[in-house]
Amino acid sequence: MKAGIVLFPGTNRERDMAQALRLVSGRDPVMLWHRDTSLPQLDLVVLPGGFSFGDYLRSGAMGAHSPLMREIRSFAERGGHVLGVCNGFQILTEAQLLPGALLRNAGMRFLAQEHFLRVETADSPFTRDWSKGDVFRAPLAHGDGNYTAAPDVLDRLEAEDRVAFRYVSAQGQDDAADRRCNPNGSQRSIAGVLSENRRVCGLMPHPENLVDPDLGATDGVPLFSSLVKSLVA
Amino acid sequence: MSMTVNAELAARFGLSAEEYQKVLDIMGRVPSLTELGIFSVMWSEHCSYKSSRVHLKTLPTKAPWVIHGPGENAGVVDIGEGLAAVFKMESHNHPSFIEPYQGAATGVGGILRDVFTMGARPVANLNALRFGDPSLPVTRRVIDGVVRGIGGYGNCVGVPTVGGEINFHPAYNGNPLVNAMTVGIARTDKIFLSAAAGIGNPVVYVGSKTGRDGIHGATMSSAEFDEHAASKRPTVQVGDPFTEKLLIEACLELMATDAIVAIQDMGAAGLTSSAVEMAGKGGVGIELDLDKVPQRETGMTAYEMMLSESQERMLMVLKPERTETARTIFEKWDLDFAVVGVLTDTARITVRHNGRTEADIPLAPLADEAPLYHRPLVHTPPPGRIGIVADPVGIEHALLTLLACPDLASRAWVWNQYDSGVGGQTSRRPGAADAAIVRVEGTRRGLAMTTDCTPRYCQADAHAGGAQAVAEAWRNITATGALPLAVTDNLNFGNPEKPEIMGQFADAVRGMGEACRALDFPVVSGNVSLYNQTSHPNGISTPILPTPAIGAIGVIEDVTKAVGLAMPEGCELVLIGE
Amino acid sequence: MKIRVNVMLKEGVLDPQGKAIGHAFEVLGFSNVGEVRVGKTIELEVDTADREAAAAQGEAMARELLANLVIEDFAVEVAE
Amino acid sequence: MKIRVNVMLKEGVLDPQGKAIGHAFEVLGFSNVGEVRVGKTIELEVDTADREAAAAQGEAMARELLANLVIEDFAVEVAE
Ligand SMILES: Nc1ncnc2c1ncn2[C@@H]1O[C@H](COP(=O)(O)OP(=O)(O)O)[C@@H](O)[C@H]1O
Repeated sequence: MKAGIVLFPGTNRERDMAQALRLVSGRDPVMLWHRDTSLPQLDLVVLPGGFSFGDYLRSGAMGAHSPLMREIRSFAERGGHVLGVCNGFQILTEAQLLPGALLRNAGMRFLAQEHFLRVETADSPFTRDWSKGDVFRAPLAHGDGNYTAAPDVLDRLEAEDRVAFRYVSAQGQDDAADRRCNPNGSQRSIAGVLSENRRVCGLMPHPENLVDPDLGATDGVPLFSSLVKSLVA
Repeated sequence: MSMTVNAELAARFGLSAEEYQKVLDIMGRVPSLTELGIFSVMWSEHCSYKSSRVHLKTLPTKAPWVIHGPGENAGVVDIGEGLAAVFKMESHNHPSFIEPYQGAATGVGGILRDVFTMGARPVANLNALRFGDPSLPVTRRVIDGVVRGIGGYGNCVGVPTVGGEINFHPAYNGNPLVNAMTVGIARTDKIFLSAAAGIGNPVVYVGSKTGRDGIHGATMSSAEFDEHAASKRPTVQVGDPFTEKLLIEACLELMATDAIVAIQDMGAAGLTSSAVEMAGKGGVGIELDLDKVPQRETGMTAYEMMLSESQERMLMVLKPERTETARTIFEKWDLDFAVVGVLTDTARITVRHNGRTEADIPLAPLADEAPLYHRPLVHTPPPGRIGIVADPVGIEHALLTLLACPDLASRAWVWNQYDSGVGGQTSRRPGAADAAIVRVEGTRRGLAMTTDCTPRYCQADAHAGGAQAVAEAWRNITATGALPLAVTDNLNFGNPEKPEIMGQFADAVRGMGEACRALDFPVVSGNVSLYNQTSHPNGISTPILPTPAIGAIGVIEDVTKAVGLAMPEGCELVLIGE
Repeated sequence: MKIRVNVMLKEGVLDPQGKAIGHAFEVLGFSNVGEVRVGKTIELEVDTADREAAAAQGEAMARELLANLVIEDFAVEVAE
Repeated sequence: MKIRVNVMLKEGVLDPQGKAIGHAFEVLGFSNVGEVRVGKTIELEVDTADREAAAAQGEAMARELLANLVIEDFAVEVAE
């Protein structure tokens, strides 16, 4: 699997993402600069976490206008696989490669804690190594992770099985109104979504920080092993 | 305020009559306003350590694994495999009371710069915080802003905040303490220092533009905080962590080349202290042309530019033939880059602006004749014997009371606002072990780190309290399985002109020194913050508790062997020690 | 010419900041406050002497960058 | 009555957001843009029929909560 990681000014989880891709796929990803005007031959483009352009206007807004994003859009239109984590998810929604938007957390505070996600579909190149209903740990680290979209958009996402992950309690219960289950107030507890062709995925939590047994956890591995299975022909 | 240079203005700039007379002697004339400004910041408590230096000299600073002790931007110790840990702690107490969010945020920014200036990639932040009575609304406002500010800055630059400590006591009501620590990792053969060299080499300014931020911050932070503080209020500095992140990446990219001769961040007293220190340490002269300085505001005077504390700026001396390489890197990262001066053989600092010479000072006397005080001191009387304590409530009630008290209650609400995992190397996050552990990227090694101090012990007995803080840090590191290596400190005390305070200071330092020697645990960097006092409406001024905060690091060869707090099932509890 | 762009969350989009401020007002004892909404103001200078051109440019800048039309509305004012 | 409070950074205080947005405009090809400043707008309803009372309350709310007077200025407007 040949993966590329996009660097924006202010990106700060590129090393984490590179480490995870290397550990699970055995291959070093290439680093891409936001001002590049062409993409190399790649199986997967990853937009990692961080604060692109400081997130000073809206999280991800300025990153979405980078020259490389035009190339990534056409890569996605040609059926390319794109993963956006945290700030990467915000950029993908700002670029309208994924529906919805991410508002300020309901509690108005930055959330940096371990939390639990439930896999809502195993039918995607990002989730096939899980089973639907699996619950796993994933760290949160965001100030603007409160997912919102118009009700008809949300209905459609659910009808098309495009909700990838939901925030849940350790026991796997979802309750959008309860901050202990749904810490940032996301509508319908949505933590991650898929594009119509299921090849673009965005999520707020950080599975890339839980892939290394030496650091005590491997909960995030299936995201990357799913991609390896799907993308290594 | 009238800006005619005389003894009265000098006093308002924080120079005593005697100190001002020294200035007149050195200059052989009445100094210009800019010159007076330069003397006043260089001779402030903050920059000159004039009250504390004689005591700090007694601390042990050497060990075979120490590469650079105090005197550089941060301490440097060997951690094996050709790598070094670079670390330091620094206070931002007064700014954090004036504007808690920005004060704490810029404190984090400042300590990060001290570490990456030396060529290290910052890998962890810690902090040591003291607040007033938690039931007061002002305390809540301050703590909320400080915690948000630390998180806001650290999370954005992408350096994990992995540990710290928080205490409460009414003595901090009008003077909270915000001490921030950064740990970075560099190659031992790629450490960058600040001594300028090479007559004719260009002096280069990079980072953000200069504005009228925090003028006289260095003298302010050394002046006792009183009810007139509001009128002395400097323009508050606003932190820009995004620019800091760019500055980290651009500097590290440039450091991978061989372009840099010397580099220094612009901290307190910005352009003044960085230029004076670089030239002074290198024994060369420096000429600055302020017309070349990138400016955010119009009509700034030489005095304002030399004293501005605008954040996210650095000064470097480059090899002339590599200037364009450097410019390309900084432009790639959208940062200002300007050649603002040149090294000279005059041993003087000269500052030009609009075709005029605004300052021309010999560097040697500016450093050598800086004031140094052996301030009078009295020791705190030893505490009385406590005797046998009656138990009026029963052990269960006592335990619940302790668990619920603000000094011991869970800090999860604090560290759950700090990104402790960014970087992908965090092995033990806050709450998981007695010291935080961060793996050294590319190795199996881990760095263990902690901050510790118990101010009420220091209040009762500064000598024992100073020693205890060091011992606690050592124990916290040892408890994870790591080998303790070295210490940084942040000595927060009241007004040193009061003999009781000076006594606390001297005794705490003596206790620290003894503990460090006994434990082979040298002090490699640190910071002193004095005049932490609050004036009350009735005219009385009260000091904070003596607070010598200790930051320490250790190394463990295999992170997978580190020990945490969580007790696995079926294990036995063993008590070691009395 | 000076332009001011006001960006507000659309009617119907839950405003976490507004909600938090509304709650804080209650705590402070301002009990007669209804819904609170928080928006952004962006003030900038554009180098043109033509009011209409300035307004059109403000509109373009808002659409392209300043507002996220999925969740936000905007209004452009050109100062006298 | 509807009140709008505008909060802007004081003259001379660094505005990192404005700086970054100004830079983004350049990248997007809006080359004629001068300084950009970003502020907050807070809109709220107060239950009173008296314009002056509303304005006074807006001022009090701004001082107590909405603006950080160390670094920000504010202006209160009462809508028609
Ligand atoms: N200001 C802070 N920032 C980050 N972590 C903190 C802070 N204060 C406390 N912690 C973390 O909370 C945990 C408990 O703190 P504390 O009660 O002081 O522990 P100890 O007494 O073992 O040093 C530690 O892991 C510590 O690093």
